[in-house]
Amino acid sequence: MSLSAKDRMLKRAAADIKAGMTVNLGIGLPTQVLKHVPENLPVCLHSENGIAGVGPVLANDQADRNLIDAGGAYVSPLPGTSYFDSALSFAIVRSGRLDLTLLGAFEVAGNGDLANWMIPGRFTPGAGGAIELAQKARRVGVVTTHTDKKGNPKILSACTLPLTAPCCVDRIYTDMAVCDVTPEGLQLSEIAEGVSLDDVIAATGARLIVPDQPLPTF
Amino acid sequence: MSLSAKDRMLKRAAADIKAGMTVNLGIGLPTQVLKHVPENLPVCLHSENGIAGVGPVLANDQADRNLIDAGGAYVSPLPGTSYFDSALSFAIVRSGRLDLTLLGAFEVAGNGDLANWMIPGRFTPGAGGAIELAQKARRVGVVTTHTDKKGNPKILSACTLPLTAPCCVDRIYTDMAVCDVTPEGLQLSEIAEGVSLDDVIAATGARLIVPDQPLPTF
Amino acid sequence: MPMPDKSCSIEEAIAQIPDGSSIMLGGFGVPGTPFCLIRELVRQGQRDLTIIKNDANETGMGVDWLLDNGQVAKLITSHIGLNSNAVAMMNAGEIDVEFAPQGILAERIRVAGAGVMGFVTDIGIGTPMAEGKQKVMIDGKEGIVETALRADFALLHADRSDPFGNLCFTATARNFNPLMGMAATRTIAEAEAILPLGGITPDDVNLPGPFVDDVVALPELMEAYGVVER
Amino acid sequence: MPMPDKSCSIEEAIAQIPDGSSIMLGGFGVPGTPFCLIRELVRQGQRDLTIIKNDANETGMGVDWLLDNGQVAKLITSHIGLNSNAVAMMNAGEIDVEFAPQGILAERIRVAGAGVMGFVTDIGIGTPMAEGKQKVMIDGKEGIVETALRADFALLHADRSDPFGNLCFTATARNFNPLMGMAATRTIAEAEAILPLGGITPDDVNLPGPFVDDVVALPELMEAYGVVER
Repeated sequence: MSLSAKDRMLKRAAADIKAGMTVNLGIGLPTQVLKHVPENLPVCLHSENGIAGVGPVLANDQADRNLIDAGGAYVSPLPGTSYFDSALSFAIVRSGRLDLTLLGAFEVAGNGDLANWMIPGRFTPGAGGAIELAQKARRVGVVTTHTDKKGNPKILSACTLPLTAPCCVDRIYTDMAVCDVTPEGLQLSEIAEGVSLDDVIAATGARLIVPDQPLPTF
Repeated sequence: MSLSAKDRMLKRAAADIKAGMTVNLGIGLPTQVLKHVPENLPVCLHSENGIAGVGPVLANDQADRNLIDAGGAYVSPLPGTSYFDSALSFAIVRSGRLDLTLLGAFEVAGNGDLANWMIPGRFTPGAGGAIELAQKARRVGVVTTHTDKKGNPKILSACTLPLTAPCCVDRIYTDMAVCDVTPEGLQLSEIAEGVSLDDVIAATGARLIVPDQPLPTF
Repeated sequence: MPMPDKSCSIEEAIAQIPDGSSIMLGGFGVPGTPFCLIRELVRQGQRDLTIIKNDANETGMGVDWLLDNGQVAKLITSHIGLNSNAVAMMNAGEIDVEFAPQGILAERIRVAGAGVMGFVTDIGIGTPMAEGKQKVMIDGKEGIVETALRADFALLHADRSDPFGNLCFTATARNFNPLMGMAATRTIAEAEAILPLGGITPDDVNLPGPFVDDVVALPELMEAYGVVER
Repeated sequence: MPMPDKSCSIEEAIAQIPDGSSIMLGGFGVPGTPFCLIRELVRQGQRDLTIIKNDANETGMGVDWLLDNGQVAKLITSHIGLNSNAVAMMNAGEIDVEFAPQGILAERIRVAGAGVMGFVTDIGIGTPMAEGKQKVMIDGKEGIVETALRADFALLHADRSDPFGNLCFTATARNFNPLMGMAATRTIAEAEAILPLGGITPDDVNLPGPFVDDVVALPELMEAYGVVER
C-alpha cells in the first residue's frame, strides 16, 4: 500500500518515538502520529489534563465521562496508567520528564522559534499548555504541512506571529522534508519520496543548509 | 479530685479548643493538653508529618510501623483521617487552615515574640516545623511553666534567644496565669487558684497590664 | 474525637457568595466541572463575578451559563477556544479575559493554596507573556515572578466526600479541583456520593478535609455531566 | 502500548551514584526511610555525599549509618534532635549542616520537582532565617526568595510499585518521598511489593511513573523498618 504524503510524514515522526520515552502529542496532526507507533513499543503518553499512560480513544457509547485527554477525546486507561492534578501534570512537563513533544505550528523559524497559539485579531483562544510543552520538553518536534492552504511557506526566516517559545524546536516533520535546527542554522536532513530539492527550497521561507551527500528519503 | 497546677494549666488551655477547629499541638506540654479535651468534641488534630485527624497513641505491640505523629509517637487513625505529603501538610499550616496551635516555649516576650527552638551553643537541633506553626496558625497559644527550673521568668520584656517568630503569640497558659498579647501590651487575664497577683507579677519578666476588676480564676 | 460535620444545602452554600466575588471553578472541559453549583449560582444571580477556570467549557455549558446570564465581569483562564460565545464576548469587550499558560495558572493557584506569595519561573521568557512582570535573578538566570492567585470561593466537583470534606476525585475529573480547594478563602464541594466518616481510606484522600468548608450532596447528575455527543 | 519496565537490582541502582553526589532520602523518622537502599550505599561506600533528608533518623539507624561510615560531607535538613551523633559531628565540624524550616524544605524540594526556579515566602521574616536571602516585594509586602532544591539522586521507600515506577506510599511513610522523587535527576525507589502493570488503580498513584527511573524490589524488611522500642 502506498502511503499518502501526510501519512509518510506521520510515520516519519512516529519513528522518532523510542522505547522508554514519555511523550506528549499536541492536538491535530501530532495526535495522528500515534497510529504509526508500533503497538508493542514501551512508551508512556502524557496528557496535560492529568494522565500518564493515555490509552486508545473510545466511541461515545464506551466512554468514561470522567476520562478525556487534553483535546477532549474520550480515552481509556492502560495497565500502568496514572491520574494526577494539573499542577503535577505540568511538573512533569517543566521538570524535564517529557522526553519528546510533537506540536503543530502556524509558523516555525529557522532558529527554532515556534508560533502555534495565536493570530492577533483572528484567533486568540489562549495558549493552554502549549508554551510549557514547547519550552520544556527535552525534545520538541513540529509536525506540519510544509506550506499553508494558500501554498505559503510555514517555515520562515523569522516568525511574524507572537511566539509560543523562542528557539525551542529541534526538528520539523513536514509532508516534504525533515529539517533539524542546528547551531549553524536549519538543516535539511531528509526529503520525502518523489519531492525534489528544488521543490523543498521553493516551499521554504528560511535558508536551508543542504548537505553535500544525497539526502535520505522517507 | 483536685488537679495539680500543671493539670489546671493543661485543662485551661484545652478549654480554648472549640468545636470545628483544626489544631496542631506541639511536642511536650501542648500534646498533654489533649487528655483534657472532651472526647466528643468535633476537632481535627493535624500533625506536620502528614496527618489530619490524629487518633489516640497506641502501645508498641498495637502500633502501625508506618503511622507516627511528628513527635514520633505511634498514633492511630480515626473515622475521617487523611494522610498527605509534607508539602501539603505545610500548605495547611501556611494557608491559614490551622485554627489554633499550642506550642512550648523557652522564652516568650510581652509583645508575642516566641523563642522555642534554639539555645546557641547548647541546643541546636534545627527548627523542624516550629517556625511555620508559630508564624501562620490563625491563633498561637503557648503552654509553659511560668518560670524555668531555676525559678527564672520565662515571660520576658524581650527574648534573649533567637526567635522562632516575632509577634506571633496570642495567649500564654502557665501554671500561674493566662496572659493575652494585646496591642497595649501583655494583659493578665486569668489567675490560677491559690496564686496571688503579687506572685504572678514577681514571677513575670515582662510588664503586665492588670485589669481593675477581679481576675477570673482557673 | 469526631471530625467536624460540614454538610450543607446547595442553596445555603451558594448564598454565601456576594456580588463581586472571585470564584474558582474546578474542571478541565466537562470532567470535574461543578455544574450543579454553577446552576445554583445562575439561579441566585450573583453579579460582577471574577471566574477562574482552566477553560470556559463549551457553548451552552457550565461557565457559559454564567456568561450568558451576564454574571461575569472577568475570566482568568488558560484556553477558551471551545466556547465561541466567550471569545465573542471577549472581543466585544463585554468581559475582561486574562490568560495564563495552563501550568502557570495551575501553579499560581497551588502556590496560593500553599500559603506562598509567588514563584519564580523561566516560562514565557522571550515571549509577550513576560512583559510587565517583575524579574529576579536566581543563580545567574533570569526568572519571572508569578504571583499567588487566590479567590474568595472555590466550587469543586468531587466523586466522593465524607461529612468532614475529605474529597476524592476520579480520573481526569481531578485536574484543578484539589488545587483550587486549597487556594480559596471558602471552599464549597459538591460530591456524587457522601460516605459516612471512615468510608474513605485515609491514603485515598485527594484533598483533606481541613481545606473544605461546605459539602453538598448531589441528588442526581444532570445531563451536563455526561458524555458530550459531538 | 505497554509502559516501560524500570526494574533494577539494588546493586546496579546504587552503583549509578558517584562520589560527591547530592542525594535526597525520603522519610520522616522511620516511616518512609529507604533503609535497604541506604544500607547498599553504605556497602558500596560512596563518599563526600550531600544528604538531604527531613531528619537524621536516630542514632544507629539510616542516615546515621552513612554518618558513622564517614560518607557524608553535608546534611540539608530541618531537625536532627533525635540523632546525638549528628549533632556532635556538626558541633565538631566533621559535617556541614544546613537547616531549613520543615515546610520550607518541603516546598523547596517540591518547587524543584515542579521545574520552577524558586518561590517567595514571608516565612522567617524577622528571624535569622531571613538573613542573606534575596528579597522581593509582592503587592507591597516583602518576601524572601527561596530557591529550588534539586539533587542528583533521590532514594525513596514505597509501599507498592509497578514495573513502570508508579508508586504508592502508606500512612505517614509518604512525607517527603513523592516530593523528592520529583526533584532529583535520577529517582530510585525501593518497594515492599512490586505489583504487575495494572495492579495499581490509576487514581491511587501517589508518584507517577514518569518521575521514577529505577524500581528495586525489597526481598525482606530488615529490623530498622519495624516499630522502634523506646
